[in-house]
Amino acid sequence: MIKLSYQKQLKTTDGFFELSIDLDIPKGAFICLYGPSGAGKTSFLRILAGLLAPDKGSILVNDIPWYHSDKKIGLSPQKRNIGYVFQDYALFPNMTVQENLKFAQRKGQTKDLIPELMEVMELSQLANRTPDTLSGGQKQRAALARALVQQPDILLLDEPLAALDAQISTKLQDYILNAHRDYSLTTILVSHDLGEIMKLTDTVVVMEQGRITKSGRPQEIFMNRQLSGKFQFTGTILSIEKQDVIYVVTVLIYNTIIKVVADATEIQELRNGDSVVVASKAFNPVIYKIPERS
Amino acid sequence: MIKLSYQKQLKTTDGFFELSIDLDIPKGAFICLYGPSGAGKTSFLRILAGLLAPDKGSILVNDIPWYHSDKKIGLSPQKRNIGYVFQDYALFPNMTVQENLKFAQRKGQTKDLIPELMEVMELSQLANRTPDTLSGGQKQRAALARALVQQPDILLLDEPLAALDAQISTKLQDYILNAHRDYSLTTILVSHDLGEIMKLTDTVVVMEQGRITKSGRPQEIFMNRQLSGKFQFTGTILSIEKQDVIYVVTVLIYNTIIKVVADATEIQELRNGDSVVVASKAFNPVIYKIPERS
Amino acid sequence: MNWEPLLLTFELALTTTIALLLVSIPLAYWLSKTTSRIKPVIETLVSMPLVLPPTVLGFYFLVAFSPNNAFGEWLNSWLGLQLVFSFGGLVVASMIYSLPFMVQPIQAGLASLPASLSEAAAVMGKSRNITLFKVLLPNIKKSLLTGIVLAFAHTVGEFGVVLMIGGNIPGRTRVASIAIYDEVEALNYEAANFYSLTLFAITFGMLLLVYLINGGYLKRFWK
Amino acid sequence: MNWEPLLLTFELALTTTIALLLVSIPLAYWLSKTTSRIKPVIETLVSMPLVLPPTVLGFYFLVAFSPNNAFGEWLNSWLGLQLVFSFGGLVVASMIYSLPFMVQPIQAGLASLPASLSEAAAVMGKSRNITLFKVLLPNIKKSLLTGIVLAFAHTVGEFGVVLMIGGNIPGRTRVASIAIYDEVEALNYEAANFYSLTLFAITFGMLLLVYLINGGYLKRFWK
Amino acid sequence: KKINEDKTLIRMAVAANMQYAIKELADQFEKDTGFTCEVILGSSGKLFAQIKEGAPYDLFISADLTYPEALYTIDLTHEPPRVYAYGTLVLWTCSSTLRPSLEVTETDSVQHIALANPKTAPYGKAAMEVLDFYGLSSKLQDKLVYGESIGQTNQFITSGAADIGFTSQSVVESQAMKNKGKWIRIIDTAYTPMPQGVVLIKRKKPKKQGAQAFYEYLFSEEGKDILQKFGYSVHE
Ligand SMILES: Nc1ncnc2c1ncn2[C@@H]1O[C@H](COP(=O)(O)OP(=O)(O)OP(=O)(O)O)[C@@H](O)[C@H]1O
Ligand SMILES: Nc1ncnc2c1ncn2[C@@H]1O[C@H](COP(=O)(O)OP(=O)(O)OP(=O)(O)O)[C@@H](O)[C@H]1O
Ligand SMILES: [Mg+2]
Ligand SMILES: [Mg+2]
Repeated sequence: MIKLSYQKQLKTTDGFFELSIDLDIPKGAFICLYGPSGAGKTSFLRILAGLLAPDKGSILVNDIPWYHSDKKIGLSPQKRNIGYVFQDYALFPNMTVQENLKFAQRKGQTKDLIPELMEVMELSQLANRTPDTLSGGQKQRAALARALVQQPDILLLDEPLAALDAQISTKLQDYILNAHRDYSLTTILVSHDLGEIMKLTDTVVVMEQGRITKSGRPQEIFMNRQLSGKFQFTGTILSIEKQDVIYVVTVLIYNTIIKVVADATEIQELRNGDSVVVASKAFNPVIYKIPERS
Repeated sequence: MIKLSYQKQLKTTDGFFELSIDLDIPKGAFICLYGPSGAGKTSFLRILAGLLAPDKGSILVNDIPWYHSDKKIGLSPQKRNIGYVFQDYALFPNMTVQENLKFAQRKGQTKDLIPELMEVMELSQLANRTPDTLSGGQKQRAALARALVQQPDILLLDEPLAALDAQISTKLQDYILNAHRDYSLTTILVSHDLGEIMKLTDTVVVMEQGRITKSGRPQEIFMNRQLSGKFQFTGTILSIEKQDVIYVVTVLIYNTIIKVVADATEIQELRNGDSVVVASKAFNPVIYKIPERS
Repeated sequence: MNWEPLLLTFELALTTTIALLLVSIPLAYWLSKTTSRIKPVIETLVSMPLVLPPTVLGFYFLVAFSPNNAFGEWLNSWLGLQLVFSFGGLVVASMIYSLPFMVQPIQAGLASLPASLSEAAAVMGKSRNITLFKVLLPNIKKSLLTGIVLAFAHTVGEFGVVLMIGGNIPGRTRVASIAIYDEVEALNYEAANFYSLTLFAITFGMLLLVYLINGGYLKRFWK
Repeated sequence: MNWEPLLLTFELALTTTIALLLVSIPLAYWLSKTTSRIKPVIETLVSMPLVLPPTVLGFYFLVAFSPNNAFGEWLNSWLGLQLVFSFGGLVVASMIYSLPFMVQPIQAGLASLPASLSEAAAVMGKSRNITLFKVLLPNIKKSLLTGIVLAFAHTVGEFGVVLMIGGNIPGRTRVASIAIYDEVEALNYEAANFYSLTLFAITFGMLLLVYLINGGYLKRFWK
Repeated sequence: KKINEDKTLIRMAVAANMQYAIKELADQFEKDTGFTCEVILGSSGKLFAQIKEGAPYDLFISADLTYPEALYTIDLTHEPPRVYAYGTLVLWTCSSTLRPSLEVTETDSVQHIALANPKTAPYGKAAMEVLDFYGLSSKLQDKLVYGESIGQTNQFITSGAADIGFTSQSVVESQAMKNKGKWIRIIDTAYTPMPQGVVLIKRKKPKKQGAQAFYEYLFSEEGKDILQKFGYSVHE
């Protein structure tokens, strides 16, 4: 159980940015921090990790005060056993990928996770590379692996999958979810990717301008925003082709492309690139399970 | 017209990574480089920008050789008039956001785009901040604005929207597209986001292990990969609720949530978090135009 | 108390530091960029003025700059430069002597900057010079300061080289360090202490001011 | 040709550099981290040994370390340390004299590292010491090298301070710089040249090796 | 900077051990004649090197004969050097508990004995001769510390770093050191006399009146008196 209740002013050249947080996070939760750029998500993580001290208030973790302004308590980051994937990766330039992982290992840690992590994150090929020779995505995978090596109690992820393509990011999502469950972590993820959020997290905390404006299950939070319940999707027109007397409109909905038949009057106000809603008149959907990938 | 035909070996601690490119890019094209992490996308951009020299081959832009190994030609990056958004932003730490933009302005440039760009990218509030006080997304916006200030002929974007939330990234996509059209840029975008790719680009170039394995219109490239044509979507089960004798299955498809009715037998093999395909039995879609946002 | 040697000292230190800065920035920049094979040789040569005792170095300068000598003769007749027993000579000698203190920190600073900064500037069409002065140097202020402070302080405290080629001529080459030394030699400890303390106090004040500004402690008054 | 002064010189320079490294790393680290108000004062004090002419500085050391004096007496009787006319004294004096050359580049190097590196290590539960030695220092090799080379070369060429508190005792405190100076004074220019050239050549070789290794030119043989 | 090449200015290079006597000599001379004297102190070797390379000095007052003779050999002086005085050696201590004597140097209360470098400084050479004369040199070997010049030797002694040391009588007789410590004069026969020479430097510009006048003043009765007062012997 993490109980947060604090204020923090960040001095910027043009005034102050005020962070004011009141939040309880149950043990084992998988929380998503969601909000526009500059809302204070990274600062939230930094304060929890002990890298930034609040001005006043308290941070209690399992009833142990990690920070308490009245009692003048401020636990150092070293004592918090937190795994952190930084937005800029913060890989150590002097160490190879493998050395970065080895360095993260805690003394007296019984299980050596490194080979397993290197395997899952597809880092084995890159084991002896230094960070400056890695591509952006390779760096991100290495940083994620490094944060998991130490088997933290709390895992903080600052957009850990932003630079990865769909294929590997699906794989890593699964891995993060498994790690979260297997090691009974409390995980806090900063992400903008709704699919990722839905798949991974059980609570979404929405931040805006340093404050928590909403929180709840992802469904609750996003259902209102989206066109809920009905089978209708927003998409973009890719092309309109005439076939005999009808027109075939190709629409991109997320990364699926569908073709919709329309007649001349319907087509009049449509252009390539227009945003459209595609809905079903008499819809009767069926659902099939996709077999697990090996 | 950009004609690329070159080879480049990158020495890594464990052997070589070979980049071998043959590609023609028409003037005014909006190309997407797509491919797994480490495929060579960033290296492709760096070579085009003149930051990395190929080992042999040639780069012709409008028939002017920018690089030619036989003729020993290698135009400096300064002479290429290219806008580049770096993967690590590369904002100048000693300058404020505004100064960063001002610095990018070319001498003799008639139109001052800075106020407009600051407005669109929502940077006005941050004008006097230095990069070290910006959040990840704020940095990315500043870097994007800076690349556009100089009205380049060619714009290179290395995952320019990765750290942004849906709202602002939609806005910036529109802006990039407008800039691309208005200034008749040739734009090359590295991205993993299919929606973004579909919306912005006219050609997708797929790279794998330093080579171009496929290229074509986004529809062609991705249609085969996706469940093409039919109105069916892949999603994740969020919840299964019993209502009287039937079950209501809530499925997340991208960031839309739909509810599907199922009976007890259908439900048996389904669990929360399972990937499923939702398809229509008798589907008759209609299409509505969404009014332009102001 | 004679203020002349102190004034002369600060004049010398200031001139040397400025001249050295002008020479060292391009040199350090070149060293930080080049992949030439002779780089380590140049790096070593830059450190070498440190290795010889200052008086000995001064002795070699004396011989080299002397109009009795081909090189000194050439300087004298072609450039009209007389480097022995003149202020100009002190400046040249001090520059050579303090070269490594200026070059090395700047070089290390430039080498530590991420390559993407110069690359971004290059892509924007900025020349190497503009990039250097507008982007690179402003981001290694700490290292520049280190170089300036080391070179300045070192020239203030310089003694052996100056004594040898300067010749201890009041008002021209008799800087504070030599004046102090003379007093110590003459066992006039009080005068020496007084000179030393003054030199120490003034330099302390100057450097403290530099560090205060650099640390942003004076922002209120500064900005 | 007497090799003793040369050997002694390198022994002194090596000892001083190593001892100085041990002192300077924590000091530079503290300076690069602290937000204390006295930081600029300490920074200034660190530069001050440069400002006084070495012989004068040496004279003050002589007075301070002299057994006639409370401090020297205390050192002598309590720690059994005799710092005048002894090798140990040369080491202590050289350390103080070369302190800024070691501290300042290291401090500038540490200050230029992105904060996220130490933060990442802290989050991993690594102590400040481990972070410093495993993460920070290996990433400022250039600056460390600058510090080591400047301090080493400066001690090789050191003369005034050593002369003052060393007492020119053959085999104990008569280092090469003093030997060369003696030969110049005695008008044995040939012997002085010979010593100088040898000192120069050996140090040149050593530094060149350091720079070659540092530049990765010897990777084939090194790794 | 404009060089003060004033006709009435005499620029003299003076060996460190003459610094006290020269001050009084110059003051007196200025008062008598109206010339201005500028004294440049240094070790004889350094001054020699500078003169050789064209230093703007009119007169070289050395602590021995070697350097002036070397200048004469390379034709930088008008005449061979003339001896203006002989140096005298004393044994000096600033320790309150010691009484200066050659015997006391052998005891444990003396840890360090300071002398000028015998290789380069005449007073150092004389001091070594004294030790040899009394058969002490090998016994005291480990106690000896060497100053670069007589000036530095004095600093070793006055700072107390060296318990006792050999220096020039002119030092202990000086105004500044008059009542500091205790000293004894070493018997003349224990070392070879130390003749100190003076030469007029040949310069491109015409020989200066003043330089010639000061040169002569050194050998005048008045000059001799002052030199003697500072413990130099002036008998030829
Ligand atoms: N070191 C700092 N000094 C001053 N202000 C800062 C500092 N770091 C961040 N800020 C400001 O605090 C606010 C919150 O920043 P934070 O990095 O927490 O945002 P974020 O939610 O992580 O955004 P993003 O999604 O863009 O990374 C922003 O306005 C930012 O400019
Ligand atoms: N400076 C370098 N030295 C050696 N190898 C490098 C260097 N930069 C990149 N590489 C290697 O070259 C390959 C291509 O890298 P590149 O950065 O072009 O990939 P990318 O397609 O941009 O990947 P990502 O999507 O992860 O950013 C990778 O295997 C990478 O490790
Ligand atoms: Mg952030
Ligand atoms: Mg990349």
